[in-house]
Amino acid sequence: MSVLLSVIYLIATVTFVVGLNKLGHPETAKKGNLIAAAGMGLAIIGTIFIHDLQVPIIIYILIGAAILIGSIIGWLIAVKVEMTKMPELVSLFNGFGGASATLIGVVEFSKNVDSTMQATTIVSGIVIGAITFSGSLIAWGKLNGSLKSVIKIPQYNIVNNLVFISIIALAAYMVAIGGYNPLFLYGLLAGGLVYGILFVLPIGGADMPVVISLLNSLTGIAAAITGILYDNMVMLVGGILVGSAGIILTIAMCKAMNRTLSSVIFGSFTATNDISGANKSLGTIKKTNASDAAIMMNYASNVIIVPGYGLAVAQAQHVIHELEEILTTKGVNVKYAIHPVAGRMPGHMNVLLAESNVDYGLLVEMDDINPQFNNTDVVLVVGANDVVNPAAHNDPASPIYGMPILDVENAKHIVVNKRSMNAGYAGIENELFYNSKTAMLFGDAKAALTDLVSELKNM
Amino acid sequence: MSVLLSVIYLIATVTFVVGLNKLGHPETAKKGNLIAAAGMGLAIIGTIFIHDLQVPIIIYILIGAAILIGSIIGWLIAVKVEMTKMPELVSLFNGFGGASATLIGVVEFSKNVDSTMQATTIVSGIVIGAITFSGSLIAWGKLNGSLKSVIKIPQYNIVNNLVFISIIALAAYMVAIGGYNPLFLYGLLAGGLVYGILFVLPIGGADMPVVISLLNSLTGIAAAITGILYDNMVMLVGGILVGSAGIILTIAMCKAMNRTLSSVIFGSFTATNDISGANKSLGTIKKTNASDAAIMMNYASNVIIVPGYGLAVAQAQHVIHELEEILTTKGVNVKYAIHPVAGRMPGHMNVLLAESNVDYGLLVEMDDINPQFNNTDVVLVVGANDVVNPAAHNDPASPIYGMPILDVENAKHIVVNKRSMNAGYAGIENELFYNSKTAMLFGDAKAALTDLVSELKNM
Amino acid sequence: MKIGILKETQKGEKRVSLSPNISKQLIAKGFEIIVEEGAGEASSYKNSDYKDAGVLVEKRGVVFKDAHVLLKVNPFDEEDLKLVDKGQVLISQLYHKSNPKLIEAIASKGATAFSLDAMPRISRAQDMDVLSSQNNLAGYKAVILGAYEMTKIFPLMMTAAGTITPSKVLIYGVGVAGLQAIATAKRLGAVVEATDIRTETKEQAESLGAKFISVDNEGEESEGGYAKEASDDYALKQKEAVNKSLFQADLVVTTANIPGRKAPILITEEQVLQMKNGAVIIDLAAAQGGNCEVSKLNKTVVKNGVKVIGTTIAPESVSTNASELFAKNIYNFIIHLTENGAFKWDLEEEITDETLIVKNGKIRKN
Amino acid sequence: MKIGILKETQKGEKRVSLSPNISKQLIAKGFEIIVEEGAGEASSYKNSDYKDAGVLVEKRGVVFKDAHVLLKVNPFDEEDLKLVDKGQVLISQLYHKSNPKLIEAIASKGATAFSLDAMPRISRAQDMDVLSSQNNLAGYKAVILGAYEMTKIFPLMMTAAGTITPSKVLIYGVGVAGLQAIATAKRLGAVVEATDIRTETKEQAESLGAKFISVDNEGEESEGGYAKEASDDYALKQKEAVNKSLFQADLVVTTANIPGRKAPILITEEQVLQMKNGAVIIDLAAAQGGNCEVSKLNKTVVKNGVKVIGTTIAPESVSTNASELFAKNIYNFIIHLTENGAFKWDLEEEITDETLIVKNGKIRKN
Amino acid sequence: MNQLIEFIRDNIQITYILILSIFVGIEVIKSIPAVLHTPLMSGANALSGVVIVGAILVMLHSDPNDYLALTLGFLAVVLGILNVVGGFAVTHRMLQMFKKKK
Amino acid sequence: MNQLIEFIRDNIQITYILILSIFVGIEVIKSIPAVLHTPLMSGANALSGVVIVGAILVMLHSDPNDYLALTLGFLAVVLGILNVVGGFAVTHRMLQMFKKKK
Ligand SMILES: NC(=O)c1ccc[n+]([C@@H]2O[C@H](COP(=O)([O-])OP(=O)(O)OC[C@H]3O[C@@H](n4cnc5c(N)ncnc54)[C@H](OP(=O)(O)O)[C@@H]3O)[C@@H](O)[C@H]2O)c1
Ligand SMILES: NC(=O)c1ccc[n+]([C@@H]2O[C@H](COP(=O)([O-])OP(=O)(O)OC[C@H]3O[C@@H](n4cnc5c(N)ncnc54)[C@H](OP(=O)(O)O)[C@@H]3O)[C@@H](O)[C@H]2O)c1
Ligand SMILES: NC(=O)c1ccc[n+]([C@@H]2O[C@H](COP(=O)([O-])OP(=O)(O)OC[C@H]3O[C@@H](n4cnc5c(N)ncnc54)[C@H](O)[C@@H]3O)[C@@H](O)[C@H]2O)c1
Ligand SMILES: NC(=O)c1ccc[n+]([C@@H]2O[C@H](COP(=O)([O-])OP(=O)(O)OC[C@H]3O[C@@H](n4cnc5c(N)ncnc54)[C@H](O)[C@@H]3O)[C@@H](O)[C@H]2O)c1
Repeated sequence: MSVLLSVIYLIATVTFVVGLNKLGHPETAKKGNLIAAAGMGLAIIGTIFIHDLQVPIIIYILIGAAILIGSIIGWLIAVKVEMTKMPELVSLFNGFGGASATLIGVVEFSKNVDSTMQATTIVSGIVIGAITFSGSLIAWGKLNGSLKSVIKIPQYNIVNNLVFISIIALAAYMVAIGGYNPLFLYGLLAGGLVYGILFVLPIGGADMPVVISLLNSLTGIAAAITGILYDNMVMLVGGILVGSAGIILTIAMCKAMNRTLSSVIFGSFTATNDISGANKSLGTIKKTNASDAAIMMNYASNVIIVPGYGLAVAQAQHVIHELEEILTTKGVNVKYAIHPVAGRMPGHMNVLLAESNVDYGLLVEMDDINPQFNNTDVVLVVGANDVVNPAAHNDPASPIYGMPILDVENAKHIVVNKRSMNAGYAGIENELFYNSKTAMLFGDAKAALTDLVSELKNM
Repeated sequence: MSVLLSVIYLIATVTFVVGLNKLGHPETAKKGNLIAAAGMGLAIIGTIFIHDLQVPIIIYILIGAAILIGSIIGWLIAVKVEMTKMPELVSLFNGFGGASATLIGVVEFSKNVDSTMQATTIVSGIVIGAITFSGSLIAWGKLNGSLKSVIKIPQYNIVNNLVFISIIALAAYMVAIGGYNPLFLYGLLAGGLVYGILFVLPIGGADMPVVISLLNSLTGIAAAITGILYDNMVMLVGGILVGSAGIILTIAMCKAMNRTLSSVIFGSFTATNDISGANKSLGTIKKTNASDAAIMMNYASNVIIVPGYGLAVAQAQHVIHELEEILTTKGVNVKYAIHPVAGRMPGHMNVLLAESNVDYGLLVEMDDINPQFNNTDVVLVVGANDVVNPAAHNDPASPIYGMPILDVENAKHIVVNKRSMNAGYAGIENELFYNSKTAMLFGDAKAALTDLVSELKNM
Repeated sequence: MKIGILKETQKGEKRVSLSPNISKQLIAKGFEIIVEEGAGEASSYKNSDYKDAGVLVEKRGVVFKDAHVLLKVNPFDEEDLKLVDKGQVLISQLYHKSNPKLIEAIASKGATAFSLDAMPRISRAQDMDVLSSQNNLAGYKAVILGAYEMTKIFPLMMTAAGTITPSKVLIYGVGVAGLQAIATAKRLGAVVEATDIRTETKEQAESLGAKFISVDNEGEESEGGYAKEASDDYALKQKEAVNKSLFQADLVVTTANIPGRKAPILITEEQVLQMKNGAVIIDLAAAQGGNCEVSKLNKTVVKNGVKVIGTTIAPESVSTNASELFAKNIYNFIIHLTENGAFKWDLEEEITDETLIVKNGKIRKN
Repeated sequence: MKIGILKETQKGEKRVSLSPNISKQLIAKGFEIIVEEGAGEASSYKNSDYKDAGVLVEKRGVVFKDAHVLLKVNPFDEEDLKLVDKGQVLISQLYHKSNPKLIEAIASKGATAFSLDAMPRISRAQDMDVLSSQNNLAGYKAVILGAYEMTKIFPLMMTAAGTITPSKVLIYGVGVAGLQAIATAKRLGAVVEATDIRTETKEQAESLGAKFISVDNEGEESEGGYAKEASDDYALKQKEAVNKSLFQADLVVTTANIPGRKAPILITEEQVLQMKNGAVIIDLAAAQGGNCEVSKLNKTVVKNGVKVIGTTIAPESVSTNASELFAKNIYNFIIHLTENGAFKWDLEEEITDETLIVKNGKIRKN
Repeated sequence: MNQLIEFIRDNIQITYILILSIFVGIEVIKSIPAVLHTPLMSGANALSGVVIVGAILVMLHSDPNDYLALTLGFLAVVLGILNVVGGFAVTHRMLQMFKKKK
Repeated sequence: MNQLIEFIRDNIQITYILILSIFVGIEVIKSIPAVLHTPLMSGANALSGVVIVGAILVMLHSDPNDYLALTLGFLAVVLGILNVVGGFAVTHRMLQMFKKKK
């Protein structure tokens, strides 16, 4: 391999590390992505042009065509698709990567099986690539809705394990005998594809991001294996990076969802962790965590805080003031919306917020703040319920019908902090929590706000 | 190299990484040190016994003797020396490591100069090792007081640069001509030693830890270079780890001291950053930072907070309550010592702390708390001055002589937060700040306490 | 529709049922308003303020004659009723459960009467709920009155001349007034304890920083937000649980009421005799008979060094704010009862149904 | 050495110079104590409390005859002096600068007198400083009194019946009383502003959450912690700076004093006339002539809807705490002046020097 | 086991590279905020497209007459580059939401 | 420059190992609390004693009659092991202060 190419690969590897590193911080993430992309481009161009092979022009044309076609399609899909469809897209692309690895393996298997080592790499590349490919497609289908229900396969566990064992056995046998045998090859391929499907099919849609991350990690490993095959450093290191980072990321995502990796993978067989009081008929609720909520507010221009009785119960008045202060220092425009009957006595919120020295000027009455929700980026509802319940507008049968409420629904995003899905004073459901703009930040107000503050401090 | 040795080296390398990683967190640091030490032992034993050389028994005996002697001396020094002498010890040991690298180079230079590559590694190993050795010894001398004053060399910059250029030139020449030439060798050695001395001599004693860290990083690089020479992975990777981690650490230390690396190295030529109001004749003050103070309190059993007028000025009553709460949840026993005239009006501290809902039961009057300082691990004085001024006991000429004060001097550690060395209401110096048990945490009380709280949260 | 504001006649009363500011808002909605001369004086509203708002200022007789709707803060009395005519609509606090005679008198006049204190305790009625708005102020002022009467200060102070321990405040009844009393005493730095028959008030009291004294409660349920009468057994248990705090208290504020009944006796004379020398009791339930056995309405009784002040005067003493809030309640109530400036009562609707006590001479509730 | 506690004779005064508790501590140090019958009653100390502490309870004449040291809170008056003998030591607040006649009378008796209000404002004297300890309570009670007298409440409240804006409180003089007044008003939720001639008080006021109104100050220096008399120029500038706040204020508390002189007039009648209807002024400097032109000591003057209350009664109204603190101050002072139960005065020492006004009939200070 | 030992002997440096890469991957990702999980996953996904290099190598090494290899290789390149380009582009779009205000 | 290229060509894997190690070193240390600066420095110092391996190799490869080499090697081993043992021991002692209570 020419020195130039080596250096290029080295540089690409470094960009991968630096890029991933920068992707881990909101401020630098975009730059990180660009850096890694640049490195990748360099590696591709280098691979095509720097070598000492005699390559007929037609091959160059084919490569060029393939790259052109793939780039244009990839670009178009990525740019056109709606923001909400992003995760499924990632899954799709990931599947393509896996497929690519499999195809490489298939081609190489017919040519290059000189050593056990090579056979091992090729065979495992094919299997892993195939699993990723079919698994990713299933995940994609689940996310975009084409595969709606959780499909239960009878005797799933046994079938699953049988397929897995067969694959391993077949692969081992192929490595052992060494030679090229198309039958075995396609059998292996099919086995991988089936296993990928079996693996993802029983996992619920909400857990898909975790699965995608895991499959992504697998693609990385497939790439690394191919790298070993070609003794190609950039593939090796790049693939391993993605592989190990992907595993850690998967675990982090599970943690953020308060689950374990095994409960995700075998989740469909264990009990689901319902939130007490959640009402299925009103739709689903979206949970969030302190870190996400903090980032949302950090990048907002206008934030309105809606305190309610829960703030008093949690005695979180000091922390909420701290939150307001830190947001203000970050250039966010923060106000408190005080509903006249928030809390349990007239002026309850005033007493509370005066105690923590919140500037009186930041407390805005309902009638004055309601028109302002329209251009508010984030509303943070803390321990309030009835005073933001749209039933007061919509539901004549409700005991609060006719009561004026804070129109938080008009804001761009709504974060609601409370401990559970339990009702407030009036004892009624609140549709707001099921609103697609709403994210629930469960937990005691004091603890949740404290987390928010420390997340914000670290940004 | 035998596979076993390779695996051993690999394991050792992994222990180094894991060990360093764990050293970065208070909870795991001890474990990390032990892991790394175990890996090192493994590598040493492996090196001695696993090889296919024919080694006369005498050599084994010599090696054994050397290791025994070194181990015993090293152990004794490390265990005997007082806690306060630790940093200088680190410097001394570091110097030994550098010397070892130099000696290896010297031996090898006479034997193995086959290629430019080898010559380069050997020569740079010698130079770097020599610089580390002499530099570390100077640092050691400065820290243990044998080298008291900052020594000014006339035309320092020119001399320094001249020596540096000569070394580079000589080294390059030696690599170019290739052969063994004792004159050049010892010239080089001498050059390195002189440069090490020149490098460290003008730097002030307070900055020594940074210098040691830097020299430490250099030793790592010397080890790595030796590793390249022997194509020895554990030396290479281990050395580079120390080298890169050392540089980052050096920069982190500079940051923690609010300085830049260059201002440390060239510091003696620039103005010193005095703290306004500090009185040299009373001795020196010791600065600390939020992170250190937080760890101190985290691991304390009894903490007493002494609030004063500065707490009111900074309006830090809410944060101090948060600090108290977080310490309490960590199992620390926290109380407030309220001096009768703290603040500017009778009951000033009471008003302040009641606002943030501090439990009345935690506020202890002077007469009741004074006997308790004896078994207090850390006293945190926040914006108080006169009420903890020992002049009230010692100095009949002082305007506060005869006033009862809080006897914080009896506690094991004292952390004082204020913005500067300026006096309090009575306008007089406070010896307490110059007490050897006292560490000053400079800054506005609100900011400083907020930092403390977030450090504690991350523990 | 013409709305008449009457001057209050009860002794000590400083409030007025409608402020110039709110009158103006009603006029903007198409109502006409007449005010009796001098009605706003004690709340620092001058006749000229009303005039500026577009209100007619008239003699008492004229108001009674011209207005369709007559507003008062306190119940209409005999003098008032003499001037009331058939078809007129009276709005005020009537306390109809404890005032059957008054209700009959109104009915015999063939008039219509809404009682503001009968307002249901539901969220959407809160902006018409005068009990809430007035009791809230009462809770605040009761503590201020207590602090004024005491010979101790509230907060803890560690000073060069020694430490002053914080005053201990005990609140009976954690309703609207009780909660505000807790908040106010707590703000001033006192150590506050509270008790109530309704168990759900524990969390509420604690949310304001008070310690709640729980009394074993078997079956003493609340009804629609109000307390029921307590059993003797409960009363006994309550004394046991509270006595320790009571005998240490520097200030006691009692606010316990049971709608439509005499207020429960929560502190007996015997208990008062065991209290601290210099302690003060503010009995806000005095008008309903008092929560303390020895209290007398509008009097200060001193028993064994303990000052017992029976009062309702508290909200009146913050007449400026009290009148503003009362007026806003009335405004919301009138808007609720009318459509385009004319009455339109939906008797199926809870608020109208509950507050309409006498309709065209027929008694609906008692 | 025998110490005599006299009953206060000034009207409205409820304090006593030594409490049973502190008397006991002095007795433990070897002093003998006699108390005039009923001296502690208004502070809720009974004669029996004193007896239990080991104090002799005697008739007035006996106390004067037997005691070496005579204690009072307020200055000795003519009646008292008749009974004073040569060689007796009088300790109380004498206000010697404004009471030259009294001082001469004491001197003519050949007695010795310490004035507690002459205590130097140094840190180590703080535990004997009665001005500090009493003014502190006065600041608290002045705000409570103000809150009691107002027809508005202090805190901001956003309720279903409308929003109550927070009261605006303005404090003149940010000394001990002023600071405590700020703290108390702030605690209750008011918006507080303050002003003082001494520029160093800005930070102090702000440390309690008040907004400070700075007045351009050229050369109005303070002396030993006390303010000097202000120039006319300063007074003018002050009015300009403060008027806007004054005319919006709901409660004004004035505490400005210049030791040994008449209190400065800070609010003229003309200014009062421009204040808000319903506003209240509490003039704590009334005894020194008052900071408000219209205030009269111990009277409530109403001017154009503004209540002006001239008082010094504030600390006395919290007599329990006030007496405790005063007693502790006296205790510390006596300990300072004695060694092993006998007087030992070091005239070089600042505290003794400053407070010893008359020594054996010779006037040392005026 | 034997094979592993063999592999290590033959590829000791590769083994170091493997292990160090794993460490780098782990360390780089440690403690990132949850909002970045998805973009990061997407970015990592784009990086896993590095397999395209292998696909190109397949093409470069193919006999121009081996149509099967060429076709598969062609497909592999298309799929690989889709992963790369699409992956980076999607990541970029996701990260648009982290624009700093003002 | 040429030599660097030459080195890279001959030692491409070593170069990767170098660079990856640097990254690991950096990442591992990032954002540690300041109290740990000194123990960490001390720990790193002990690790830099890995040079002892070289010293041992010198001895092992020495001709038993090459006294100079033996002496120097001997010294190098003594100094190296001093660094290692002393370094770890000092670090250990420094870390004693982080004992968790109860
Ligand atoms: N202001 C007055 O004068 C007054 C008087 C009486 C009644 N009310 C009524 O009270 C209601 C007030 O509305 P609101 O929105 O303020 O309160 P709300 O409707 O009672 O809702 C409060 C919410 O806070 C949550 N919460 C409780 N403790 C919490 C904690 N520690 N941390 C986080 N969340 C906590 C509860 O949900 P989780 O249990 O899931 O955490 C609850 O849903 C109205 O219906 C009003 O009519 C008002
Ligand atoms: N309690 C009373 O009634 C009363 C009345 C009048 C006078 N005094 C006198 O006041 C003194 C009280 O003692 P003390 O110890 O409470 O106060 P102090 O002696 O006045 O000391 C306060 C210290 O706080 C520091 N500080 C100020 N602002 C700060 C901020 N924002 N953040 C952090 N530190 C800040 C200042 O140092 P930097 O400037 O370096 O930050 C100052 O040295 C006594 O001398 C007492 O006699 C008391
Ligand atoms: N949802 C709304 O719109 C709304 C409006 C106003 C009030 N409320 C609620 O209605 C409830 C009653 O309020 P209120 O202040 O008018 O009540 P109230 O004046 O009738 O009684 C005051 C308190 O005394 C308590 N009490 C009665 N008997 C007692 C006894 N024997 N011992 C101890 N305590 C006793 C009651 O439980 C009540 O808390 C409160 O919880 C209040 O929050 C709700
Ligand atoms: N260090 C100590 O031991 C100690 C003890 C007690 C008091 N002090 C200090 O002494 C100072 C005086 O306390 P005080 O309360 O007894 O003072 P004071 O009662 O004599 O006067 C009250 C305040 O009025 C102010 N004032 C006077 N003339 C004024 C004018 N024309 N306009 C505006 N303000 C005017 C004064 O500056 C003072 O702040 C305070 O700062 C206090 O903290 C110190």
